[in-house]
Amino acid sequence: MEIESSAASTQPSSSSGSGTNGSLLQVRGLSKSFPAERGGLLGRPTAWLSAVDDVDLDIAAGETLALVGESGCGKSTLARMIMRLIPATAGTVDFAGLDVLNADRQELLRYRQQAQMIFQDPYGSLDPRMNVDAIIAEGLARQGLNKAKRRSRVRQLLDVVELSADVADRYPHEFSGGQRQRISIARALAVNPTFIVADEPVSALDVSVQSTMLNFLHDLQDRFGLTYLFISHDMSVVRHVADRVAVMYLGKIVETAPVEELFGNPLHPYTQALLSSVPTVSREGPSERIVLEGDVPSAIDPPEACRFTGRCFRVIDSCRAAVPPLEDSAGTSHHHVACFNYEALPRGRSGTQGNHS
Amino acid sequence: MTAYVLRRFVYAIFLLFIASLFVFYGLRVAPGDVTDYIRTVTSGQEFGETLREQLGLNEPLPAQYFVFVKNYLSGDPGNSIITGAPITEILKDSGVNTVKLGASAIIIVYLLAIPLGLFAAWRRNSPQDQTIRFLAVLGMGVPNFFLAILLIQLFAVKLGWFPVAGPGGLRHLVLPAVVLALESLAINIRLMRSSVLEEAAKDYMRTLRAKGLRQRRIMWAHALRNSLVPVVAFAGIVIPLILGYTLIVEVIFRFQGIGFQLVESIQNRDYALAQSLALLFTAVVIFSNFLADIGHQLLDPRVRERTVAR
Amino acid sequence: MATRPADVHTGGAALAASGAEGRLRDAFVLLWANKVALLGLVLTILFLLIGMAGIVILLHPGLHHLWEDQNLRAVLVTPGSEGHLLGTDNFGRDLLWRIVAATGLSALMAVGVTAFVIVVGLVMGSVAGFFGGRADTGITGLIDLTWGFPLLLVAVIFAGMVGKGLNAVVAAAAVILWAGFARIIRAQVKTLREREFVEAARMLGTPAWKILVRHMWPNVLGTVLVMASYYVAITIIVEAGFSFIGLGVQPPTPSLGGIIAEGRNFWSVSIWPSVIPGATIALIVLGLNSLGDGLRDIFDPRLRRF
Amino acid sequence: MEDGRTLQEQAGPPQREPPVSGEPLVVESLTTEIRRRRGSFAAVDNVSFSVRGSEILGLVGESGCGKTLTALSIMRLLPEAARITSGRVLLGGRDLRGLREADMRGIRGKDVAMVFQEPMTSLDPSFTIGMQLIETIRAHGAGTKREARDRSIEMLENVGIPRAATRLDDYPYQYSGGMRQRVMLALALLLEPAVLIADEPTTALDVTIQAQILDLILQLRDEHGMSVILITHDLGVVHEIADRVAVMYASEIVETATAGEIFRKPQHPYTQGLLRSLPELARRGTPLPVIEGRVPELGALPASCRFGPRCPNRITRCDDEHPTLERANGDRELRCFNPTEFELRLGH
Repeated sequence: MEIESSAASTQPSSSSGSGTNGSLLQVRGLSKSFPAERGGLLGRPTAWLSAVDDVDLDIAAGETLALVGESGCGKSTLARMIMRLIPATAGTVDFAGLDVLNADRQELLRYRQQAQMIFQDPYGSLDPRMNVDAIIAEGLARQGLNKAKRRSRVRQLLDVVELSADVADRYPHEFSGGQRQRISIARALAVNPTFIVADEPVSALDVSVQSTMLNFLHDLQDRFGLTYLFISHDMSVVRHVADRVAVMYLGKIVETAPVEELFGNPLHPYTQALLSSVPTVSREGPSERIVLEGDVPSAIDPPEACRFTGRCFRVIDSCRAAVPPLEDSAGTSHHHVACFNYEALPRGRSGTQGNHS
Repeated sequence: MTAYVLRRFVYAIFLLFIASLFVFYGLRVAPGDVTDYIRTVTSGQEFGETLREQLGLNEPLPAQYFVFVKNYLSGDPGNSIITGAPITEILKDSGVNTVKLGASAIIIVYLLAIPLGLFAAWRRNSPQDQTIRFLAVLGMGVPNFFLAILLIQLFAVKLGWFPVAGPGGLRHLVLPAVVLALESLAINIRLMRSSVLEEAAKDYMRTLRAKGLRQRRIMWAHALRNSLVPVVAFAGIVIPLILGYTLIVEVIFRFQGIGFQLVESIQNRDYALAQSLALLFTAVVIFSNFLADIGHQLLDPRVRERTVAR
Repeated sequence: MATRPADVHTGGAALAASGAEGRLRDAFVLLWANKVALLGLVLTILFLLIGMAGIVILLHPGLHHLWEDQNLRAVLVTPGSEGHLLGTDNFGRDLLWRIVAATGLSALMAVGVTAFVIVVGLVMGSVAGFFGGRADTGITGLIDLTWGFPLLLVAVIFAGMVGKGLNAVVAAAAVILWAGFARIIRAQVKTLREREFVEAARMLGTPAWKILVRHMWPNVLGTVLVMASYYVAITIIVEAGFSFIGLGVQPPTPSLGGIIAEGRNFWSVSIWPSVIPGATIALIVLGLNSLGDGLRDIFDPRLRRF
Repeated sequence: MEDGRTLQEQAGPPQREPPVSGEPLVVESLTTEIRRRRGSFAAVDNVSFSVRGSEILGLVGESGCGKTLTALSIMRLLPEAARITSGRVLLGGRDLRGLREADMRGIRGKDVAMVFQEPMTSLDPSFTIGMQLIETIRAHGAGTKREARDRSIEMLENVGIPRAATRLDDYPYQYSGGMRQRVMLALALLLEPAVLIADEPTTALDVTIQAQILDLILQLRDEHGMSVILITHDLGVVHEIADRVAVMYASEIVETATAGEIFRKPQHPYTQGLLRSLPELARRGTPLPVIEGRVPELGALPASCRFGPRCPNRITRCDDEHPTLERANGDRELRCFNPTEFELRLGH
């Protein structure tokens, strides 16, 4: 826990300066397991899927924390627990002093005025039987606006997301993926949130639409001073938007660092492999890839020790004996690795080499 | 898998218990027991009382239920009050008859529905397909008792090919089995057809074509195998449907199965017999549902995938 | 059910139909294009109109003479005879009016039972699927208990319990059919619950009941319409069969099954008293099924009868 | 692997000179139309390209640009609503369009094979992996049951399935996504086709698994010497393994060149825009460059240049005429009236 409080003081984002003391969101020991298999006469669970295991996370006001990992690593489950869409098995979530997981109805409603979520699937995130006006107005329901005021607020929100006001009475199926994402964003913005969880918000979009959307999300952050938890599997997107990055593997956070530090000097073997696996247009040839052996194992009854042992190229005995804690890497207080045997890559082998400042 | 079968079996026993409670209390507490009926026939108050005594109808209900179950399990549920025939005999004879009839109908259904549905899907929108579909819609629309009297008039009365009614050999079985099968046959043809078409639209079908397989092999090996899964799953609905209709069809054909006997005994308020028949009928239903369930599990290689929740 | 982006764009073809996702108005356009379903709709409307007339003449004592009056000098008259468009039965009662009255009885019973089944099934299924947990366990247990049993068997046992008549079959239909419908709704609500637009609504603090009413129910409306047309058909067939074997509606009250059964005894003289009501049932059921099939093709091709 | 089994392999390293064995697959002016309620549209419009011996050709474009339909046209596996209306598909000099269905069937899976995007659903769930491999060999009459089985095991080992002899009897659900895509590759290569069409073979996979599959494709190409058409929207993937690249936009090819040329000196404004909008190339903290506007609808394509309305280089001629695909310098083909030199800045 102590380690994490130091992480909390990691420098906040450049875009919007909020205090360095304490973070907006603090996650401690958050875990979730699902019954994975049922058996016996009564159909009791006989195996558990440990989707998220003992995760600590801090997000400072105004920053963008990117949570990256491959499919099934638990990043969406983590986000949904933070938003209290699904109950957590263990742990706490603290949002600006509010104990989110134990909040009562009123507190929860207040939390949801401040924290909102944007989803991946632009087709599933809008009710097909509601028109745009009704979709956006749903977020206004609790603000006690009269009809005329609500209408003008919807128009205003449509303007914010750069859609024309006359789309208000149209239905979701009449829009493209990018436009639908804008409508979901307008719905989320309706309650004037300060914190937004964006769960793979651009991964269903084409490259050219994706860049427009990323720019747009960045503008919103500037305009409204938003804090983002940005979930993605796309390393190049993360590199462009994030201030800090947390890498997840099979339900655990294995490494966190400021974005340049993480891309420039990845320490965890998994992060190293992940970065080197990303196909890029800027690296010469595939020769530098670290190709991991084997498949991502299932999170059903995972090993008690390090979860990466099965695929790791730097495994030592202690990896099979205990869970490596997420600790400061040598010399820095803001780069944490959960590995007993990490080693920096030689210069020039560190993943993508973009022209980042 | 074994655990699953066991679990289903225990559940089936539990269902049977609930059903027996329902059947017992339902038909015992029913307004007017058999003594009322006999009283109206014989008009003897005293006789009625003795009869009640004899039949144990004055005992408290839980005790009566206990006796009922004990008699049933020991293989001696008593005699029919109306005819005096031992109930075990009636159960045995009618049970065999109904199982014969039901099994014939089920065989007709699947023997015809699977190839016809597959054929209709294969030749989608051809005249043959349209004919099959039209007949299927018709088969679902015409009530089977109406169909029964039409068939009796045509094949039994006019043409004399089959007997009009009664239990007996294979010839007696033909008309009732066909009538019983027809609606389920229609449903299953449609189900099979849509199931094949659903399979045909799946990604792996494109792989099969890209491999250079013949259309015939794709349909009769791959599409058939996969579209059977929902059809077998649906057996859990079709079998109770067929069994339920034996109640009507057996009455029309005076085919002395469980259905016929049950309707008779209810008409006669012969509740001891009715209870036993209803319970036997329920047991047959529960058991066939159990079989259909297991069959479905066996057919689908992805069974274990589904028991893993995720 | 959600069309994933990848599917929509495959090969630029965008061949995937928008299916259930469109607006209700689109559904009617699609229905209009499906001629068989349209015929089903017409037959169904006709059935409901005749049914309403039938209910009037059944309930209004002053009109009972239409279907009650015997005329022993004109028994088993063939259809098309003067004064009797569909002929008469063995008591010389007018078949047309008897069938209208019987259709009224069928319609009243079937629509009533269906309405009950749909409401109970919708509520139970929604509660089980939406809230999960103990409510789900309880309701699912109740569903499993009832839904595998043949409707007719239960009706016959009920007839033993409460006596012959419409009550037994109505009660049996109510007890059995809701479970099948609740099963379907439960599954759909469970799927809908996982949909992101429902999560978004929860995020916005929309109360549970409002999510059910605003987001769930409009999205299962198609299923409700499809299954309702099937259930009306099933109930009509079962009631007719039940009355046919003498356990249902008792004479002299006219019922379609009863008329067929009576007419059957005089088949050698005239086939019409049983053929006409038989054909009536067939037409009603055909109409309802075709309508249901058409609606199913529009809303959810995966729904099945029952 | 062991011997120099093919001419192509001896022909040299991946940076290839003019191919030795000619062009196994040539597509000439291929047009495929889709019937919709409001009429027919060319979803593949006058598309021409060729694949050289043991070359990997990347066919890139955004969703809906017609790249998958191009592949399905070559295989003649089009959905019902689509139909090839003109053009030729020459496989080893033979026009596939003119073949009877029975003959085409003999070619699919034997001379040209295809791998699809969704490994989870592309195998029949009710048949074992072995049955699905063996039936392919048997369908082409290429061996007895025994031989087919041995060949299948060999091929599974070849694509990196451990314990292939036992795993042959497993069902698809017992394989992970990455493993299934390996099986798909084994299936495609069983009969040593001259051309392999891979349609988004790694899109559904995680990056670490994607890296494995891309390596496998490269390895198999080197071993078997087949030509590969790799269809993808991911420029990174193309850059990693393709030798040449064809870029599609709104049903047509707009630019073709060697991979080096495309990524270092793209000339078509669309190619340039696509590359520039990649987040990995953008400067942090600055907005990503975007291509303004939207892809035109199939039914509403401009008669002039299809990219014209979105193009920063537009000149008056672009509004009046439809540009044709012309051979430009060297190995490049280009559909543009006003190409500009553009050098992608890498590193810094």
